[in-house]
Amino acid sequence: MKYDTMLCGLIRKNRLAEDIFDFTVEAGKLAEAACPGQFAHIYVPGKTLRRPISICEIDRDHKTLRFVFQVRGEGTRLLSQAEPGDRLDILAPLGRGFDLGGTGRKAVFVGGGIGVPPLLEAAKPFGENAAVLAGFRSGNAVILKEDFERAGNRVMIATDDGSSGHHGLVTDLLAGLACDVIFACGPTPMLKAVCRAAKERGVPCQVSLEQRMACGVGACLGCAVRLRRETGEEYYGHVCKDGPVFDAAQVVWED
Amino acid sequence: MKYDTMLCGLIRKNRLAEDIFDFTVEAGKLAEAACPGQFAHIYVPGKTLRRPISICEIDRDHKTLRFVFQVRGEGTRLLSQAEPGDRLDILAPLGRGFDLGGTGRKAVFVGGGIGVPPLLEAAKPFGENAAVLAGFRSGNAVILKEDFERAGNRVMIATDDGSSGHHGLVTDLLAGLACDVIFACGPTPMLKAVCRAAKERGVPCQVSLEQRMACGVGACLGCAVRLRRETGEEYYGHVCKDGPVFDAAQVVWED
Amino acid sequence: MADLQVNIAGVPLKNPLIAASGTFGFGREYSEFYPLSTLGGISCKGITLRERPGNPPPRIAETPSGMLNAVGLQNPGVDHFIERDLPWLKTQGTVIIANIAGNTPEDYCKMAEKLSGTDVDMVELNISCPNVKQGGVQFGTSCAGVESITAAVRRFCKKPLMVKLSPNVSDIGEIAAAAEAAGADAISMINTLTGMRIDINTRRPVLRNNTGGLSGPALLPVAVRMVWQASRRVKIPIVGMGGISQWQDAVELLLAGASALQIGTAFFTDPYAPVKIRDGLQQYLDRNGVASVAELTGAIRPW
Amino acid sequence: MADLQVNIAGVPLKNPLIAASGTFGFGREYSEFYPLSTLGGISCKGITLRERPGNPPPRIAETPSGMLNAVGLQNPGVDHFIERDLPWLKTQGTVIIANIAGNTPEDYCKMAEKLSGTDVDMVELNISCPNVKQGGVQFGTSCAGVESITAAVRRFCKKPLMVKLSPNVSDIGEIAAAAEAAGADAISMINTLTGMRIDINTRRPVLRNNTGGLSGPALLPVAVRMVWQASRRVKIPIVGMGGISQWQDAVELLLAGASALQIGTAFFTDPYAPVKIRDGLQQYLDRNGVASVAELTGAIRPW
Ligand SMILES: Cc1cc2nc3c(=O)[nH]c(=O)nc-3n(C[C@H](O)[C@H](O)[C@H](O)COP(=O)(O)OP(=O)(O)OC[C@H]3O[C@@H](n4cnc5c(N)ncnc54)[C@H](O)[C@@H]3O)c2cc1C
Ligand SMILES: Cc1cc2nc3c(=O)[nH]c(=O)nc-3n(C[C@H](O)[C@H](O)[C@H](O)COP(=O)(O)OP(=O)(O)OC[C@H]3O[C@@H](n4cnc5c(N)ncnc54)[C@H](O)[C@@H]3O)c2cc1C
Ligand SMILES: Cc1cc2nc3c(=O)[nH]c(=O)nc-3n(C[C@H](O)[C@H](O)[C@H](O)COP(=O)(O)O)c2cc1C
Ligand SMILES: Cc1cc2nc3c(=O)[nH]c(=O)nc-3n(C[C@H](O)[C@H](O)[C@H](O)COP(=O)(O)O)c2cc1C
Ligand code: FES
Ligand code: FES
Repeated sequence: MKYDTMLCGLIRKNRLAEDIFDFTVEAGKLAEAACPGQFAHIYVPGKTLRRPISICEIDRDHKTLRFVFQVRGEGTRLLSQAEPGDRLDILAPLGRGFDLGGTGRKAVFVGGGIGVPPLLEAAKPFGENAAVLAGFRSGNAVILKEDFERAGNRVMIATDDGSSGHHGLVTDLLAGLACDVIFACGPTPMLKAVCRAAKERGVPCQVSLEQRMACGVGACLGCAVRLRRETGEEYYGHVCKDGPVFDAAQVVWED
Repeated sequence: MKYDTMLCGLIRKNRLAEDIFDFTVEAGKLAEAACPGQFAHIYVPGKTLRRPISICEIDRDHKTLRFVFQVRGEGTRLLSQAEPGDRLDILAPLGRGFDLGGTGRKAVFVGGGIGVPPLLEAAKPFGENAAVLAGFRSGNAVILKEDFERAGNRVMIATDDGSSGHHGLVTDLLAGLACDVIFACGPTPMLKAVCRAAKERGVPCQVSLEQRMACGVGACLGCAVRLRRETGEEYYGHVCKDGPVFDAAQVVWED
Repeated sequence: MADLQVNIAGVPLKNPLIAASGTFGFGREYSEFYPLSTLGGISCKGITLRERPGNPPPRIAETPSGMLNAVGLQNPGVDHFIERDLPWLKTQGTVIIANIAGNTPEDYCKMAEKLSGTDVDMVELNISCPNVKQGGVQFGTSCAGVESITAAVRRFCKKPLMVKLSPNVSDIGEIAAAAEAAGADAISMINTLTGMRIDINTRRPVLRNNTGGLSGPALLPVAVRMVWQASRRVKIPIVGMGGISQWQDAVELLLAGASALQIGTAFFTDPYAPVKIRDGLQQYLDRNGVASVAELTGAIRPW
Repeated sequence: MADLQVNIAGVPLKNPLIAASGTFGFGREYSEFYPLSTLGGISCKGITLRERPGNPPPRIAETPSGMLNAVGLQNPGVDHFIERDLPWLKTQGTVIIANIAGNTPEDYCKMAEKLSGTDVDMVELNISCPNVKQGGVQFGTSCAGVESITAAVRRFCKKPLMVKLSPNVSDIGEIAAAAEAAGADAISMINTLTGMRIDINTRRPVLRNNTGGLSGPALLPVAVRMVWQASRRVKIPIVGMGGISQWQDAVELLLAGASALQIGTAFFTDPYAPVKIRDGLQQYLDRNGVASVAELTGAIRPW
C-alpha cells in the first residue's frame, strides 16, 4: 500500500494554544506506511475538498498518527470540533517526506509557527545532533518545545514580540550555528531566508511547502509549484506528489 | 411578537419508532406565543433551507415546545443527530393553526402516520369529547397513543398490515362515528377521503397541509396551495401563512 | 466608524444591503423581525401589469448549498402594488425599488410609466426571470434584446432605472454594456441560473415547472465572476447579488465591482442575515481602516 | 442483478461511470485505490498538441459545495500521451477516452488524426475549457463555433467522437444540436461554469488565473437541467456530468437523459466515490426491478 483512505478514531485531542489543536488518531496501516514529512488529506464533513495536514508524529507501535493544526478558516474550524471517539476520514500517507540521510550529521530544523509540527518526526532520530529553531508570534504561541526536547533535540525559540527566547526572526538564530543539513517548514519569507542561508553556507536544505490542493495524490495537477531542473529549465511540479518536501535548490520562489 | 428565531436548547430527545424522533426544546417566548397546529421552521446546519415541523405539544408553564418528526431525507436525518444540550435555531410559531371552536363539541381527529403529532395539542382540550383515529403502517409504527389517552381522548388505531387495531384505512374508522367537527393531518389521499366524508355528513373539517417551503413566513410565495374562494374563484394561497391548517371546503386538490 | 452609505444612480442608501426581489415580498413579513429601516433598500417582489396567479406547486426545491424556485411571478399587479403596498412601504424609512416584469415591451413601458408617477425610488427591470413562459428571460439573454427593452422602458421611466441581468449567458460583459448603452442608470446582477432537480422515486421533476432558478451560496462564485466581468465594461453602478450569506461574501462582491448588494436566499436560512452581514461589514471596514464602504467597490487587485 | 452495461457510440462500457477528464490524470494515482477496471471508462487529462506548462498557482479554490480550478491544461502533449500513457492505460481493462484541446482547429485535427492511429477507444473534444487564454471555450459558446470545429475534427477522427459542451451558454439545446449536426457521435456535458473567488484580505483573486471553472455538487442542478434540455434536441447519446457525488445524483442525470456519466470532483472528496455510486446504482435498479441501467436514460416524466 502506498496510501489509502481510512476512518480513523480520534483517541486524543489537546489544545496546544489559542487556535492550535493536537489530534492523535488510530491509523492502522496508514501509520505503518507513514514517513516523516508526509501529509494526510483529511475529509471535513460538508466540505468538497479535503484539508492537507502534515504528519507530526508517527507511532508505529500503537499505529497512531499525530496531527497539529491551526484553525485558519472554516475547514480547520470544523475539524477542531471533532471529539475523541469521533472518526476522521483520512487519506494518507501522501507525498514525499524528508530525506533524512545519516542522522549522525549535525542537522538544523527551522520552523515558523504552524510550520514547526511537520519537523518533529524528522528531528527525533537526530537526537542531540539536531538543533531546532522554532519561531512564533509570542510566548503563548510556542508549541511542541518539550516534544523536541524529549527526543534530545536542542531547542531555540524566537518570538516576534520577544516574550519568549530570542526577540526577532527565527532565522537570526541560524547565525554561527554549524550544520551539515537544514530542514525547514514555515511561511514563505522564512523559507526564502533559510534557503538563502543554506546556499551561502553550501549546505543542503529541504523545505516543506504548502499549496491549495484538490486530489492530494497527483491526479488533478492543482497544487502546482514552480521548480527548476538541474538544466535550469523551469516547470510546474506538484506539492502533493513531488513534495511537500523539496530540495531547496529546486524551488523557484514566485510571488 | 408574532414569530421570531431563537436558539432553543434541546432538553429531551426520544426515539418513538425506528425513524421517528421526539424533541422537546426550551422555547421561551416562542412557546408562549404558540397555538395548536402552528409549525416551526428549523435550521439544519449546512442546509440552505429550514425544515418545517409542526408543533406537537406546547407547555406554556415550562415554556417548551415538542416536535415529533420522521427522518425522510438528509435534513431530518441531520436534525435527528442533535443531542440534549445542543441548541436548535428555531423560527416559530408560524402559520395559522387549528380553529378549535367550542371544545364541548364532539370532535374527531384523523391522523395518518407522521400526520398524527400535529393533532395532539389540538385534541387535548377536547378531552373525552375527542375521538382520535390514528393510522399507521404497522403496529411498531404506532406513536403518541398514550399521549392522547392521557388527555382523555378516545384513541382508535388502524394499521395497513393489521398488526395493531383495525386492519385497513384509518378513514374506515369514521364510519358510524358521530361528530360535530373533524380535524385531520396526513397523506393527501387520506385527507381527500376525510374531506369527502366531512362533506357528505355536512360537518366542518380542517386539514393541515404540507408544501415545500423557503421563507416559512409568507414572503417568498414558495409554498403555494390551490384554494377556492366562496365565489368559486380559484387562486394560490400559501401553506406557511394562510395555513398550514385550512378549511377543507377551501382546498382544491391537485395531483 | 466607517461610513456604510452608498449612492446608486442618485439614490442614497444608508447601507448597501438591499432585500432581493422575490425573497422579501412587500416587506410586511420580515418587518416582524426588525424595522425595515435596518435595510439600505427593498427590491419588491416582481410585479406585472396585471395580477398573476403564479405557477402550480411545488415551487421550491433544495440543491447543494442552494435552492431552486419557480414561483412564476405570482403578484397582485402593478396597480395593487401602487395603491396597497407602496404607501406602507414608503413609511418604513428605506429605499423602495419596484421590480417589474412583462410579457411584452409594452407591458414594461406601461408599468414604468405608472411607477414614474409614484414616489417609488427606483425601477428594476427584471428581464431575466426564468420561470415564466413568455417574456422574462428571453429579453435578457441577447444584447439586442437587452438593448431594445432597456431603451424602450427608458423613454417611459422617469425614475432611476436599474436593469437586472440574467446569468444564463455566455458573455455577461457584453450584456451589461448593452444595458448601459441603452440608458440604464444601474445594473443589478445576477438573477437565478436555470436548474432542475428530479425526484428519483417518481421520476418527476421536483418543480411542477420542470425547471427553476438556482439561488443561494452555490451561485456565489458565478456572481463574483460576472460582477467583475461586467464592472470592467460599464461605468454605471452595479448592485451585486447571488449567494451572499455572510459578510465575507458581501466584501467579495464589493471588491469585484459592486456598489451595493442584494440579499435573497439568505433570508430563508436566517431572517437576520442582512443585519449580521451589515454588522460584519462595518467591523471589517473599521478593523481595516477603510473609511467608507464605497472604497471597496472594484478594489480587487486582479493578477 | 440489473445490467449496468451501456453503449456509447458503439463503445461498450461495463458500467456507466467514467472518470472525468482532468480529475483523474492518466489513472496511475487512483489505481492505488482499486483496479481501474472498476470504472466503465476513463477520460484522460485534457491533452494538447504540444506539452503545456499550465497556469501559475494557486490553481484551486473552494466554493460552497464546489470548487474552482484553473489548472490551464498542464499536460505532456499528445505524443507523450500516445507513447507513455496510453499503452499502460490500455492494459487496465477499461475504456480509454482521449480528451483533446487545442488553440486552433488545426491543432484539434492533428491530434484527432494521431489518435485515430492508436487503440484509444474514443475521442472527447474539449471545446469548453475556460482556463486557457486561446482556443478552448471560445469554440464552445456559439453554435457556429461548435459546428465548425466539430465538422473539421470529424474529417480527421476515425474514432467515435464525443463533443464536450460548455455550460457558459444561453441555449444549450441549440449548441447540442449543432454538435450533432456536425457529426458528433456523442455529447458529454457539462464542463465547468466560470467562477471567481476573491481573498478579502489581499483583495486578490484566489486563483492566479483570476477566474476558474466551477465543479462539484453546486453544479448538479445546472447539469441536470442542461442534460435534459440537450436530450430533447439530439438523438446521439449524452454522457452526463457535473456535481455527481452520490448515486442519487447519478440517477437524476440518467433520468434527465444521460446514457453514461462522468465523475470528477467527487474523487477529491472521496477517492472511492465511483465505487460507491456504482454499488448504489446497482441496488437502486435491483430494488426497483429495473433490468438495465439503460432503461433509466431519459425516463424522466416531465410535467
Ligand atoms: C502539505 C501541507 C501540509 C500542511 N500541514 C499543516 C499542518 O500540519 N498544520 C496546519 O495547521 N496546517 C497545515 N497546512 C495548511 C492547511 O492545509 C490549511 O491551513 C488548511 O487547508 C486551511 O483550511 P481552512 O478550511 O481552515 O481554510 P480556508 O481558507 O477556508 O480554506 C479554503 C481552501 O483553501 C485551502 N487552503 C487554505 N490555506 C491553505 C494552505 N496554507 N495550504 C494549503 N491549502 C490551503 C483549503 O485547504 C481549502 O481548500 C498544510 C498544507 C499543506 C499543503
Ligand atoms: C407545515 C408543515 C408541517 C410539518 N410537520 C411535520 C412534522 O410534524 N413531522 C414531520 O416528520 N414532518 C413534518 N413535515 C414534513 C417535513 O417538513 C419534511 O419531512 C422535511 O422537510 C423533509 O426534509 P428532509 O431534508 O428530511 O427531506 P429532503 O427530501 O431531503 O428535503 C428536500 C427539501 O424538500 C422539502 N420537503 C421534503 N418533503 C417535504 C414535505 N413533506 N413537506 C414540506 N417540505 C418537504 C424539505 O424541507 C427540503 O427543502 C411538515 C411539513 C410542513 C410543510
Ligand atoms: C423565491 C425567489 C423568488 C424570486 N423572485 C424574483 C422576482 O420576482 N424578480 C426578480 O428580479 N428576481 C427574483 N428572484 C431572484 C433574486 O432576486 C436574486 O436575483 C437571486 O435569488 C440571487 O440572489 P440570492 O442568491 O441572494 O438569492 C427570486 C429569487 C427567489 C429565491
Ligand atoms: C481540476 C480539474 C481539471 C479539469 N480538467 C479538465 C480537462 O482537462 N478537460 C476537460 O474536458 N474537462 C476538465 N475538467 C472538467 C471536468 O471534466 C468536469 O467536466 C467538471 O469538473 C464537472 O464535473 P464534476 O462536477 O463531477 O467535477 C476539469 C475539472 C477539474 C475539477
Ligand atoms: S492536489 Fe491534485 S495534483 Fe496535487
Ligand atoms: S414558504 Fe415562503 S411563502 Fe410560504
